[in-house]
Amino acid sequence: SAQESIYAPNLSYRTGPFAATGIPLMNGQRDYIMMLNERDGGVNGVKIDFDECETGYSTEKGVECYEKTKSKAVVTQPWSTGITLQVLPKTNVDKIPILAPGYGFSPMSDGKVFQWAFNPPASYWDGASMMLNYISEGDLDSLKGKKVALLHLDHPFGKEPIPLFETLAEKHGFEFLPIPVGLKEMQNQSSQWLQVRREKPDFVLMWGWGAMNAGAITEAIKTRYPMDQFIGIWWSGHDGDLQAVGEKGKGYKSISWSVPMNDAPVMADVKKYVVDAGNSLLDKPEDMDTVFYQRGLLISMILVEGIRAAQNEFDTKVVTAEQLRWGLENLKIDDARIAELGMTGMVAPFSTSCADHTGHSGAWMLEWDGTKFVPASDMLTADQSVIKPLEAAKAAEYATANAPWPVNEDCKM
Amino acid sequence: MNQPSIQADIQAGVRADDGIEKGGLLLQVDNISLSFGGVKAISNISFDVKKGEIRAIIGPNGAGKTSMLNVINGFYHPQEGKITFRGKERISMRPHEAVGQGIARTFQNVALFKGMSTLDNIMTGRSELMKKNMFWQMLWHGPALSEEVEHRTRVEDIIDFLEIQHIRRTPVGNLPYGLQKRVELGRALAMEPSLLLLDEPMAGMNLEEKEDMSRFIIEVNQQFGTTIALIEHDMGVVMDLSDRIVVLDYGKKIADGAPEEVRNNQDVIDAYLGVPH
Amino acid sequence: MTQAPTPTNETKAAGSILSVNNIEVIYDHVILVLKGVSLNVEKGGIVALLGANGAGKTTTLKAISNLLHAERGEVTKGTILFEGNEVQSLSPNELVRRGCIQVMEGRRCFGHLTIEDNLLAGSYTRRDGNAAIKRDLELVYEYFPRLRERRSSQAGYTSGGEQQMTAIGRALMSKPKMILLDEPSMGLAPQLQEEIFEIVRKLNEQEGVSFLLAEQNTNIALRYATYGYILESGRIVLDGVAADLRENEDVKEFYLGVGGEGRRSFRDVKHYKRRKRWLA
Amino acid sequence: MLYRITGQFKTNYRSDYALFPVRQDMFLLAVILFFAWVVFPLMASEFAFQTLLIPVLIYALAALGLNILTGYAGQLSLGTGAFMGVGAYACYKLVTIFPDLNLMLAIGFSGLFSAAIGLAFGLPSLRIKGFYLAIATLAAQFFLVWLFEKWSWLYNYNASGAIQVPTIDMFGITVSGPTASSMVQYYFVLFIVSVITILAINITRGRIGRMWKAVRDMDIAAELVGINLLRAKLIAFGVSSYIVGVSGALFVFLWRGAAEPNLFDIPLSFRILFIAIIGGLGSILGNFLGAILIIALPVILNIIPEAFGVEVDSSLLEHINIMIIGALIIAVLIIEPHGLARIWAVIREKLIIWPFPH
Amino acid sequence: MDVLHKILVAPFIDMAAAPDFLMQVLWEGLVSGVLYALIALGFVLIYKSSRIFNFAQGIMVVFAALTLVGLHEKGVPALLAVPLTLVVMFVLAVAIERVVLRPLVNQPDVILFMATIGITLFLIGFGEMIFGGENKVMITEQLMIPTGAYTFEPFGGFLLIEQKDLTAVVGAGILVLVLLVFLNRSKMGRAIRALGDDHQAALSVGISLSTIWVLVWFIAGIIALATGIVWGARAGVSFALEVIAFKALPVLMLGGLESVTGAIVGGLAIGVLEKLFEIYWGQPLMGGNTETWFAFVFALIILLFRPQGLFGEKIIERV
Ligand SMILES: Nc1ncnc2c1ncn2[C@@H]1O[C@H](COP(=O)(O)OP(=O)(O)OP(=O)(O)O)[C@@H](O)[C@H]1O
Ligand SMILES: Nc1ncnc2c1ncn2[C@@H]1O[C@H](COP(=O)(O)OP(=O)(O)OP(=O)(O)O)[C@@H](O)[C@H]1O
Ligand SMILES: [Mg+2]
Ligand SMILES: [Mg+2]
Repeated sequence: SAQESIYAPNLSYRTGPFAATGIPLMNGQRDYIMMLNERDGGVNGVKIDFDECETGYSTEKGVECYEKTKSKAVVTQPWSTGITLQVLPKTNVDKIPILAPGYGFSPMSDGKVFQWAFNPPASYWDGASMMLNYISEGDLDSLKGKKVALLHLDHPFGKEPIPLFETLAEKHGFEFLPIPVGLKEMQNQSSQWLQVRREKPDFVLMWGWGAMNAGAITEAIKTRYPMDQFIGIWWSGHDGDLQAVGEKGKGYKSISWSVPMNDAPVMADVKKYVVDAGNSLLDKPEDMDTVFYQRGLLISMILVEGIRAAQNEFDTKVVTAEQLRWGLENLKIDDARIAELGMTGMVAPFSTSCADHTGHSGAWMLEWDGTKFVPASDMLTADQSVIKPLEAAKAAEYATANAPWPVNEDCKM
Repeated sequence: MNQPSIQADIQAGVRADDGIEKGGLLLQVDNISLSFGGVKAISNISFDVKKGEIRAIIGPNGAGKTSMLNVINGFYHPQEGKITFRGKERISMRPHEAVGQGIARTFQNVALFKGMSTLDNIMTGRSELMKKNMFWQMLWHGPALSEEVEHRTRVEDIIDFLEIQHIRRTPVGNLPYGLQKRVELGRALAMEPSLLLLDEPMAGMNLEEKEDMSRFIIEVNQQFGTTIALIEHDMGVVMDLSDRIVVLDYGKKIADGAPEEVRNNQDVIDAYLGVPH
Repeated sequence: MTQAPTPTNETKAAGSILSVNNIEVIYDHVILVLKGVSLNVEKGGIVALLGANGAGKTTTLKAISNLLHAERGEVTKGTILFEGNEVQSLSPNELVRRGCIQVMEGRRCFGHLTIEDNLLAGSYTRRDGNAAIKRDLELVYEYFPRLRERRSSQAGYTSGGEQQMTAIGRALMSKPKMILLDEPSMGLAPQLQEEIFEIVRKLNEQEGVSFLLAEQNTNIALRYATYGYILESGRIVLDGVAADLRENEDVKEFYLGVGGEGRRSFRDVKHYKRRKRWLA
Repeated sequence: MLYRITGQFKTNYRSDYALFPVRQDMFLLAVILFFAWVVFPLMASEFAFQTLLIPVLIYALAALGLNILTGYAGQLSLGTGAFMGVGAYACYKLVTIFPDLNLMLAIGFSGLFSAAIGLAFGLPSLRIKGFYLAIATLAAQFFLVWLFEKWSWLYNYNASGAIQVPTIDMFGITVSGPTASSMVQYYFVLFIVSVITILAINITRGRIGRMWKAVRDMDIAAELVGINLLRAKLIAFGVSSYIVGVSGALFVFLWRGAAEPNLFDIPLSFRILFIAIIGGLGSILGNFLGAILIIALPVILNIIPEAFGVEVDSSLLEHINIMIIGALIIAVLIIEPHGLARIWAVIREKLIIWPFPH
Repeated sequence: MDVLHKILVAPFIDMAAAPDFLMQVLWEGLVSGVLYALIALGFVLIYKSSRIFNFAQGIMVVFAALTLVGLHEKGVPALLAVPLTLVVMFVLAVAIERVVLRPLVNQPDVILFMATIGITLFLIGFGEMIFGGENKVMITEQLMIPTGAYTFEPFGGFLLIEQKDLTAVVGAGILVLVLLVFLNRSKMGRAIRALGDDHQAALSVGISLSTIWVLVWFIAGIIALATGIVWGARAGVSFALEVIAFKALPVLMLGGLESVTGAIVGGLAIGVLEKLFEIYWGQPLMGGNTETWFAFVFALIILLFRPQGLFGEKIIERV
């Protein structure tokens, strides 16, 4: 019945210029919840009312969705850095948690300052650090004198890792070269790749989204940039982007905190309860076997685990937004839990706390083998000794710039 | 509504202080030549306009009459020659400067502001006479309103004079052609010019309307002393109204003089009239 | 509703090429301009449509050639027959193809095209080959030698009169059966005005082209026309054979400018309100 | 005869220049103002404030600015969004450099910056006309947005490149920032919008307004009746950009709370252009009608299915929404190219002569 | 001094130092230019024939490409999908003429411009509903467009020319020639130009607006398909492609709104110059990404000297 459900909306974008990357993610998120509702009757017997509010990746529409849903919702899943930034200050007042798995503002990790924001399991800075660890084989000093380019969307999302790269470049003596791609140039990046050809960076790291990914990979192939020196962030590891180039993209890598496991038990359940039952929005069942779809499942998993934790803690069925905040702050996704969820190998274990809203999980390199992404490394971890202080500094900066900003002083590190 | 006192009003407004006696030289056009690419629209033409007269310019189509007016009010810049207006010689000037000196005109292809009402069209003629700046305009109540009312009074007089009260608020774009011409005359009069240039003011009018128009022209000329230069193809009108006529033929001047002389000039008959009028 | 003496009302005389029956035209959904106009053009006739400014002459012509809807006007009542067929549902170009073309008021040349291209644009609907078109082009140049001189200038830069000639020539190029002429003499030198009407007569006699002309120069119009209608405020108030109209006292007074004692001088017009109207 | 105007004679020109010479218009306006100032604030929910009332007012103001330039002075501009950005960034810099500055003043000043830049980009308008000018305004659009992105001083060297509105109090009441109440923000916006609207009405009906319209309708003729084209156009650019700049500052400070550079990109400019054109070029009222249609309608369309308990796939709903808006734009243009304001005028005409059809 | 050196001298030293790279930059600029020119062509054609500034050209590109790929996905062989797509574009042209243009004949330019934005929105919604928002792969190989590359080694460096770029250049060239002949040599061409000057007068001399508009929009549809294929081959087919419409605008401004030649010359000039500027000035000195505005600012400067663009029709000013 209506009051026996938990309203968890998603600010989705299945339309607009970034729809291509949005759709598989949204499908995954939706199907996981559908599966739980079918298989288990929801979470601890309470169905989750999963609802999509379409934003088309527009910040304005996003805010409208936030306003529309905030009175009933237990969570806001903003799905764009722009929307995240916009609703961030409002959540303090509206007391509603933001869940932005693997995106948003990296300092959100600092739960003292960003009490209502969560970006588990890993932030962009984690991603950046892991990429550098990977290319330097764990020894960043070996990068000394090398040149690392960052091909990024000229947009808050793309600029996000720059502070970390700058810090590390200075510390370890490698040269850092940001190469911005304008929103209107995503389709035609020949200038950027001419720059790559001229500057001859030893590595090109990419913070790309939507049509930018495919554009970059095509140009990289054309410029004959060695694919094994070209690595994208997790949002640049979409099967659809690589299918266009197929074989020629072989060797391209993307760091990812999720690994596709087509034969994982959870996949079987989703297939059985949702896809085969005709309740999925997927075009064709094979689309289940993609990185983004399965990452979508994991994202919903994180939300559901938060709800579960809150239910247990507060001994209630229908949790409130504030209770969910506690849940998201006390996630314990260890190997055992992952196995129970039927997701072994799909995600690295992590846990959150009041001081750490990210969890800083590990991640893997996925490599394009010509037809699909396959894992190509052991689990990598980020260098928290650099990230933590930077997070604290930037979070404090944010809090002072936006004073008076409520800070949770009770929170111990 | 105020009783129209056109005479007093418009007369007061005429920038009459040019120190030129009636019959004195108001405008002198010397050896003007104008060509566009290969087309020689005007070649070496001189004539003058005396204060207070009605001067007609006639000639076959494409003779350069309109171009001549365009030269006089600064829209075209002749390659050669000079123009002396009210004793001041000028080389080249922007049209709005010519207006500032007291030259107003109407156009052959009606050039009204189509989206505006008759009243507003005529009021624009007074733009340069209104002085209150943007600040007052925004406040409106106070000096700007007073100024507006003062000029509105003048404009209403012109409207009464031209007998176009009934279309005061109509957008001019949809008015019949003849009325548009009348509004255009109103706009030119609102500028309180000392020289009024009329380009085919009666084209597209029937007899009755031509008579009305003639009446307005004569009245403006006689009662307010406005000097008028006019282009017209209706010989009846031209011969009846004008004091002197200059005849152009493909850029050249072929005759200049009183109506009777021109009427019987063989060159003019050959080039233009066809039959004696 | 109109009691005006319109003998042609509802007539579809065998010899008529165009007949307009009791049409009503509204602009912009609210402005009623024609209030029941009927007129008739005999095959091979020259009919003059006279009337003051704003009487609705242009509107009538546009209603016939179906150009109203581009100005947010519509015919709300009545019928228009060209060669016996209803034409209201035809597109303007179909009408031209059938032989009825309009010369619009105010010249309306294609400014960026040369004079020659303007003329050739008039032959758009013709299917009788380039040679015939070429011949007619020469003919137009013969009518208007000035145009030949200016054939390669952009029409937008030519003088008012030159544009008027171009507009008329352009219509001739379509080889029409019937021409709707809106103020053909406007802006033309006196000599040319006569010439235009001579051309009208010639086409009428030699090629059998019919004419409906809205003209302010009543004098000339009635000399060349066979029949005339007088339009006042959207109603036909008087019609008759041209020769009769010329003798009508009212027409003489208001349209021809000849009172009892011959032609009035424009200087002598007195400031008096003399707006006598037929429909008082 | 609801709208009987016969019998309302004006005995002098001064009363003819009253804001609303017709009594019924005055009454209607009073009703609207009563709703705007009293009824809506009392009834509106947080959602209504944030997604309907405040944005409609701000967008209407931006459209009003554009309308002065495009509808009155006839200079088509596609760069409105960027000028809103100038206002927003200027205001951000002002309040961060002078934290004690009254927000109302700060917003007033920020308009000056966008007016100055508007003047600079208006200079070419003397030579460049029509669509060429429209595309040229895109140069402003793209250059400015690029600058917002690259010039980190503008956003105080934030890592994200976005600006976040600080909490600002005025007379002890919080007017901006996350804790400001929607009702306060609404009144703040309503006040500024009302004042500017009145000033705009005044300026458009006087000498300057006529000069603009003359330039719009036929610029050669305008020059030949003595109007200095450059000055008239520059005033239009200045006034228009001022209003647009103010609306940009309101947009960020009183509504959105944060902004990233590409918020001010071309879609924003276009949305404002829609409002101005659908509402009616050369009309003040139209901007408000247009804003209601373009801003409020999609919001309402979005909640309709829900209100009826119909489950519609959100992306399908969005697709249909976009199609409806597109079709609506075309439909309004076909029914009345002069926009909603003219539709209202025609209705009013009909009411005046009612019950007669003509 | 240092600044001046960086602006005025250093870039040229860079150019001379690596001539093979310069050649590559020029070639890339040229190819981009051709792509811009293709979109601009669609605009020009419609503008010329009706003074409609057709904002929908961008979405028509997307629509055409999606239809082509969509049909192919449904199992239609590539070479049959092309004519079928053309049929769809024809139907679209007819629909636009019937529903939008015909009722708006003789309206002011802004209104028609606005209507095309309405069309754009409608097509975005409609297209996404039918084709979905996912990225699709252009069927380059199936269309028998070569995908290899030629490499050269000038000055001891290397220069890479992709065959599909070369195909695009050649294809665009042919398209332009055909268009030029059509516009300047045919009766239809004259009618199109007449229509652009005055809708009503054109109607009055019997030019059929409907026929011409359908024809012109159909040709614009063909151009859109061609554009969609070459752009799609570069970057995949998705709705993000729609923004490329903006790249055509400075080209139009520079070349002149109603000139086919202008579209080509403008496209090439902008393609090459913006690339040179970005590589040698923008990236080293201004933080890069200057391509978003360079073309506009450049065209604006040219317009100050020639308000109608390089090849546009002069605005007639006469009273
Ligand atoms: N597009 C329009 N919208 C509204 N009213 C119009 C429109 N066109 C004409 N009218 C009105 O219709 C009436 C008749 O105009 P029309 O142009 O037919 O007159 P006319 O007899 O041709 O006059 P003229 O001799 O001046 O050309 C006029 O009162 C005019 O204001
Ligand atoms: N701006 C221009 N560019 C090119 N040619 C022009 C321009 N203005 C006028 N002409 C040409 O100069 C000649 C004279 O034109 P003008 O308009 O002065 O003639 P007009 O005497 O007024 O004739 P009409 O009685 O027909 O109006 C014409 O042949 C015309 O084509
Ligand atoms: Mg002339
Ligand atoms: Mg007429």
